[in-house]
Amino acid sequence: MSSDRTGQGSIHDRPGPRGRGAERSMVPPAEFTSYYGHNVVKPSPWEHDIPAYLFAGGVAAGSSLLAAGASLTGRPALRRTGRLGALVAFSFSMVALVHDLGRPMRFLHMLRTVKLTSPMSVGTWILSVYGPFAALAALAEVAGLVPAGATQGRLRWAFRLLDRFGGPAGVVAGVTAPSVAAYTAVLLSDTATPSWHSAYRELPFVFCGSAAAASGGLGMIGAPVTQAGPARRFALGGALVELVMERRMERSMGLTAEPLHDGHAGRLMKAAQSLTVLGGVGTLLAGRSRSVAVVSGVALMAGSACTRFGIFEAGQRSAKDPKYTVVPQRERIAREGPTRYPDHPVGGP
Amino acid sequence: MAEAHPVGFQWVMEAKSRGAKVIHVDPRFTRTSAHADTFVPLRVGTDIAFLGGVINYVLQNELDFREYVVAYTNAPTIVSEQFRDTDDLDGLFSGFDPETRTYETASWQYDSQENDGAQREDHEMQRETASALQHETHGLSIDSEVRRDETLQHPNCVYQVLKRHFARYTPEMVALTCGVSEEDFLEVCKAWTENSGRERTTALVYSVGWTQHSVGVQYIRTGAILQLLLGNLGRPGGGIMALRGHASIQGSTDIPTLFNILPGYLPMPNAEQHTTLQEWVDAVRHPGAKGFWANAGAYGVNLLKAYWGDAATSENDFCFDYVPKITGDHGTYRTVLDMIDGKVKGYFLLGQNPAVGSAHGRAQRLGMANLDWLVVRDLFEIESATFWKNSPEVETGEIVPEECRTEVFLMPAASHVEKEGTFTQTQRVLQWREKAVEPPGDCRSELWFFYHLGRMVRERLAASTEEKDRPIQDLAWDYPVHGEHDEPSADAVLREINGYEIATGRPLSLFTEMKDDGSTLGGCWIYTGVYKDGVNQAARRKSRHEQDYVAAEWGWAWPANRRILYNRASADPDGKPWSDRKAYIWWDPDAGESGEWTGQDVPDFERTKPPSYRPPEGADGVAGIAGDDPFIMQGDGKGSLYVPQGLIDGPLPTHYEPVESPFRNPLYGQQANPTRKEYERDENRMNPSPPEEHSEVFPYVFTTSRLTEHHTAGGMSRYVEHLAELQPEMFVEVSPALAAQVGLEHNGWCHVVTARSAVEGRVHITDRLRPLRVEGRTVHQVWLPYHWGSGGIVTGDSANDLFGISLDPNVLIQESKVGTCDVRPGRRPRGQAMRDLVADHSARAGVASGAYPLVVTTGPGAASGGKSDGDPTPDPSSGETT
Amino acid sequence: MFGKRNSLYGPVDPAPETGYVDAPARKGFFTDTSICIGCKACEVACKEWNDVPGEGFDQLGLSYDNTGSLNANSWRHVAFIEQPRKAAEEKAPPVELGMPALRPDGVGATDVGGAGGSDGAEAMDFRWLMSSDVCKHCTHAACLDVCPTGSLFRTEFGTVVVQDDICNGCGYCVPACPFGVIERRKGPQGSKNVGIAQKCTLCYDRLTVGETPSCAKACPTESIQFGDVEELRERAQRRVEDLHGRGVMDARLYGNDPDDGVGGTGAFFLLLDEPEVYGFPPDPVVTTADLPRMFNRATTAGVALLAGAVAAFVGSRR
Amino acid sequence: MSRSFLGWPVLRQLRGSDPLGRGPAVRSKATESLAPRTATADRVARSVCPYCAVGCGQRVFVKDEKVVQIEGDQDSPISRGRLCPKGSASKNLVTSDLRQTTVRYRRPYGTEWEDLDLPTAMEMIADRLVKARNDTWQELDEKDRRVRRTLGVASLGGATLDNEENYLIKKLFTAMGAIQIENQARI
Repeated sequence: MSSDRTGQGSIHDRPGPRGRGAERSMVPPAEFTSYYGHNVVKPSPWEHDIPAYLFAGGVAAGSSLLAAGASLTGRPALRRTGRLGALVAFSFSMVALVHDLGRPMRFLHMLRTVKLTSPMSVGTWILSVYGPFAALAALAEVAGLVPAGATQGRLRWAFRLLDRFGGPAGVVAGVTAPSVAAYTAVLLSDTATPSWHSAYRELPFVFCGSAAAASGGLGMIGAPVTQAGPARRFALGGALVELVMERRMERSMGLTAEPLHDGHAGRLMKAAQSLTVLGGVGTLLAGRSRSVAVVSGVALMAGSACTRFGIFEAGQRSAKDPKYTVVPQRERIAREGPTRYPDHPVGGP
Repeated sequence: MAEAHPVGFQWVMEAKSRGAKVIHVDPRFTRTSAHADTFVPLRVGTDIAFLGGVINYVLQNELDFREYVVAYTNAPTIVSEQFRDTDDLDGLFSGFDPETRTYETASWQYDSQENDGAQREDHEMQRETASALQHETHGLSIDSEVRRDETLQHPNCVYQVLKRHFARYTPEMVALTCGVSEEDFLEVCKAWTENSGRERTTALVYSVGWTQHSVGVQYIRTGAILQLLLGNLGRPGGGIMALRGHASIQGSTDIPTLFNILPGYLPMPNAEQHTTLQEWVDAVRHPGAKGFWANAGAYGVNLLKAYWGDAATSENDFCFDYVPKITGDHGTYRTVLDMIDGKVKGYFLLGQNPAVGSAHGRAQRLGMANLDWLVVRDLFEIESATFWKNSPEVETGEIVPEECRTEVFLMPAASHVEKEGTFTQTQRVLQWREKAVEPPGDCRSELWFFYHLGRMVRERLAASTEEKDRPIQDLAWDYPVHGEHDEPSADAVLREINGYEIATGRPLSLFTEMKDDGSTLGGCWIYTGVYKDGVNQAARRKSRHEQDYVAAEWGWAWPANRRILYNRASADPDGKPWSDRKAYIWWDPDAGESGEWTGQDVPDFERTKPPSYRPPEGADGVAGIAGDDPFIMQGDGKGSLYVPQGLIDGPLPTHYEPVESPFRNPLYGQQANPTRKEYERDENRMNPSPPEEHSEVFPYVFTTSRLTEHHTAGGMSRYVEHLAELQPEMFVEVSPALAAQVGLEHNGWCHVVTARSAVEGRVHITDRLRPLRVEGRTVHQVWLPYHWGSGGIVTGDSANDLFGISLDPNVLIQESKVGTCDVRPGRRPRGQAMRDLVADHSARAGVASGAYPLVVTTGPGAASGGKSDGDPTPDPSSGETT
Repeated sequence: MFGKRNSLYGPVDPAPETGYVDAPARKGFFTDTSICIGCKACEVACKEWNDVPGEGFDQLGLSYDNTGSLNANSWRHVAFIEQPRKAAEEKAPPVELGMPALRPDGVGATDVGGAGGSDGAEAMDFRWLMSSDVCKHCTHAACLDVCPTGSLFRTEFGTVVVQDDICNGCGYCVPACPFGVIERRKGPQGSKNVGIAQKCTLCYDRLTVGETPSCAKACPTESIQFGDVEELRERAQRRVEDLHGRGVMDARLYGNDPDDGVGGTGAFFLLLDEPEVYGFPPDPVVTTADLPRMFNRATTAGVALLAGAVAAFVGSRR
Repeated sequence: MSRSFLGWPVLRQLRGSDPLGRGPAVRSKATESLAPRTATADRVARSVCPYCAVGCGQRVFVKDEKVVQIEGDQDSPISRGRLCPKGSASKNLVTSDLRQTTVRYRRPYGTEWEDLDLPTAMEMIADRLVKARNDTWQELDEKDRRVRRTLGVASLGGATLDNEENYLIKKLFTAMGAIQIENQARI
């Protein structure tokens, strides 16, 4: 009885002519009811800290991977770029995460529990493992830069320790890095935010691709072209995955893909696409020119950042408009009836 | 009811869940309407036409509860042949004097009693002194023996008079006048009559939507007539009940802070008729009449003893001479106008905010700005304390702080949890409040303030030898005090109110124990018993789970802890319940020595007087009450369908248009209440109504009321954040049609203009307000809440600024539930431009130059007496001053 | 642990499921909106008891709703919906009301009405719906599941409560809630718990001594009924049948079904129109129901990333 | 994290019945010691709502001489423990920061409030009352009727006050000959 009235379309979401344009031809007519056009779900209270963190976390993860690889394959410049880049990006991530808290002084409460049901808790523990190793590797890298004379003082033991463990630590960081890159997709998807949740199948791939592209880009910027080959391939592969999976994601999202095209988020996503394509093409040529490599690397990093910001913004927008909550649920009801256990609905919350 | 008394409304919802049908008749769709089975919108100010229509339906179809009506009402009583009804006189009753706009009432009396009794009072004086407030409770001054025709066939019996009077109020006329469809109207008629009678009862609940009219008393009368005809009075589930709006507004009427009465509805003596104690007592007890007012002497003496203690003796008429005498209208509106005229020096405001809460806010504030001193006692810094710095008149330049001489004392008051004492709620139940905490800072109770103020005044006058200071010197003002601040004992005051035997100090248990010889004292006879057996009965809190639904052991109801008044009527003339379903009080012949009244409540009857009792020839007072006379406070023991005395504007209710109306009265040539109290002054301009010209300048009808989220003038809600946020701004509700016509935008601004002022608010376009078709025209009604002012967390214009002062003649209550207005888009002008706007409207309406609309619009008075009737109140300041 | 799929989806009794031994009967609200008089006593009583600050002194123009939504500073929210019914729609004056329920041809045409005979002075069928919304205390509570600190927890009464001394304001619970209930407090300045997630606790402190939650206690018409969820569900079923018997065919329950997408809610409702009219999602499903699949996808993606990195180096060996 | 290591919720998760950390394992110290103000109050005063005239029963909970809660009285046959928004806001009303707790004085032609101590204010009011009465005393009216009254002093209010207070107000004013004593009942 609850589904049969939607189709009558007697009432609109909100007053005024807004939102009833021809541009909606790509989606079913959004005739739906709401409470004065108010959002049903709440947008996250997160500000730019979070997309910035998503980006930086990806850069850190990819960089640790490249650093580990470089370390194992003897590419010191790439290793240095990777390790330092990972530490900087990771440090930035932590600042962003803490800054975004309502009570930053209580950051350590994150370690109060291990919540397997909470991507943020899982992520915290992942970062807690990854972070020290990444930091250790980076410190070892820094220690290596210190003039030999200075390593003989009272801290001599520390330098020795770093020298001994820097390599293994970098490998551990590299092994844990993929989870750092991937969990953030779950972080966003495990919400009632329509455009985040409905993206859960492809989003990890988009984010991992984005991480690879950005960190590869960083490697191209930081390492000479001679050492940056893996970085270029990593970046290229990442860019390809990001572009392809993003496209697939949009197709599977239905109506909730709409915010990825409109407004601020839409502009960011377009920019991300262009920058990634540009960076990718550049990468193909970057083996010959350091300057092309730097430009391509910057483009890839910028593209990755735009992807993160775009997806973040699209989600926020989808939460603020009741259409993206109500219409997909109504469509699902029309298709499958109201959700009842044990059947599990396909699609969003 | 859901809007203003949500917790009381639980009982309506309870009834609904048990199958009751709820019908809501209201100009506007409210939260009550949302839960009614039927909502019937009607034009504001036409309730008498509507209810008159129901009465007509009852009488034409003989649906009255005939046994009840014959036995318990004055339906069979025969009215004087000289009586002429509004049908004959185009809206006036016989005896109208167009000069004074009052009636000579000999022709209204019962047959053969035209010239009897001392109560053929001067109606002009009665109007001035709001004497109906006394008369309604004092009953009729009539001989016990009246001519009756129990077949109800006599052409002049009340029943037939009533039938003729309401014959005009046909469904068609109701539809034409009220804007109600005939179907809706008949649905109400059917529901009401089908749910009344032997097995069922219908309750009628009203509030200031009925009282605040120039015919307010007659609104209630119409409801009472209907309830009497249907046998719904004195019975469980029946009644006609005022839902009052303040915690102890009932108490402040019983123990009044009102100019024309003393505690227990004893009249303030007037200088003309009450020069001695005996005259005063006789005026109350109506020698020869039936009923419990016969003991008025004891009630009066006990009050005087409570006031003046040992100084009050039988030799000095118990200091009756100390009581100041009234000579006319000393009501709050008269007083405010006197303030404007500079006649009043000092003013106390005690938990009241007239700058927002009283009609014609501008007059209120201009009055306060022309005092020597003002004492405001309140919890917050209310508008009445700050008129000198932030009132609308400061904005318009009419009040200039540097030129305003009023000295203001804002005295912080203790809240309800910071003092102990009793409130009397709307069903007459007194409930004692325990004190929870000490008041903060300088906050003090009124009890503290007045006790100590009295003490200090007495100290100042202790050495005086002037006669005029004797009442203060002799005043019994010796209350025990306690605590750090010398708080007087509320308990001791309640004991005095209850009364006690002076020699022993034994509290009286019932007012019948009061003596008129000075051996007992008691401050309010109807409250005697609240300290029965030396126990504070008002403090009783036996859980509702431990007693029956009457809950007689929760608090204490006056009189005598009686929960339903006149409950003798719940039994038939023989003393048996009308039905098992509705059994409440009945005669048990086996109880006591030779039978007693018993039941679920305290019987409102002499406990051992059998139904068969018939008074001996010539008996009066209590002995005159027959065993089947349930209305024991009335002079004939009967419920009054027709009221030969006591009402200024007629023995029967008649539809008059509101003073301000866009319509001509469709029933009679007389447009509005001809006897209403008017103050024809330039600052009190009234909008013109037909037959006057230019009523189209103010084409819309407006009404005001409360919101659930606020409390009256906002002094206890706008300053409370958890309430203020719920309704944060003044708004104006209009129908979509009116919005389209005027060009209003939802949640934008508009302003409403009358000849007094203009107020602005946010536009609230809603289908809950519906234009009605009246007399073939469309009438748009506008609704405004009246809670805002310039103070508090949320501020806004005050709707009461829109009203003029025009009063019901019986009790001097103002017509503040209906007026005409103009509605304009946008915010109102500021400063002088605002006064210009009002002046412009007044000029266009032809009321700017002191012209006052006609009052008498029919008969010989229409030409002469109507226009510029003047303000008949004698100028008090011109009196001799010593 | 995810193997017990009931932990994330399907009908369970939440307190025992969470590990309480000898838990008391699950407590909840049944809000019967058909008898709500819109007095907002619940909003105020809640704020008084829970020390929730006042905020937002603006006229919203949403009928009598000036609260707007459930949020950090309003743990109860009374919705008001002015609804001309279909029969009258065509006649109703087409003026912009800002109301939730407008006619299909909704906008413009403000020149009609007021003039001539079509002045709106006709009978119409109109209703004014009121409904007090509150945290649903879901059987599967996304807010609780995603909380990284354990601040949000399940009480022995099966309710979901924020621990003010634990919450660090990460804000994750806010987008997780499918009903848009919980919110991080932004202000007003000086009020307690700023920066912390806030929502109805079902008066957890009162429950511990057997008292009724503040809102339900105040509710003048018993529109808000508090009690054992099992019993309330039966009561609600009887009530909806009773209303159907009286011809109120619009009556339907919302949130009462333990098989629904959130495992049934501890606070559920009797509505007189579609859920979204009141601002409810029509068919909410707890986001964590998909969590195992999300982690699976993420793991795959992570592995792919690792593989990609390896490939990038392996491929370079030339 | 000030508690002992063994109280660390992660360990409680591992030890107890709540491995997912959604219930017993994550309860905080404050949660464990939670008690409602109604239970910890020093005393309860039985009162009546100060707003409209329905007369709903209230219970006023006091802790350390402060009102900590006001809620409906379940025992009341009038209200059955329920309160409307106004009644529910009673604690807010009596504990509001906006309450006036000191005397404010505005001198004639003044543009601002001034402070005044309570005893002085009372003396000043008593002086003015006596003077206004003296200045406007009427023994006889214009028709030579004995009225012994003053029309120079008026009062408005009482519907929000107690019966005992109204009684003293009317008693004092009547003894002083002030008759323009009114309240909301006529408004």
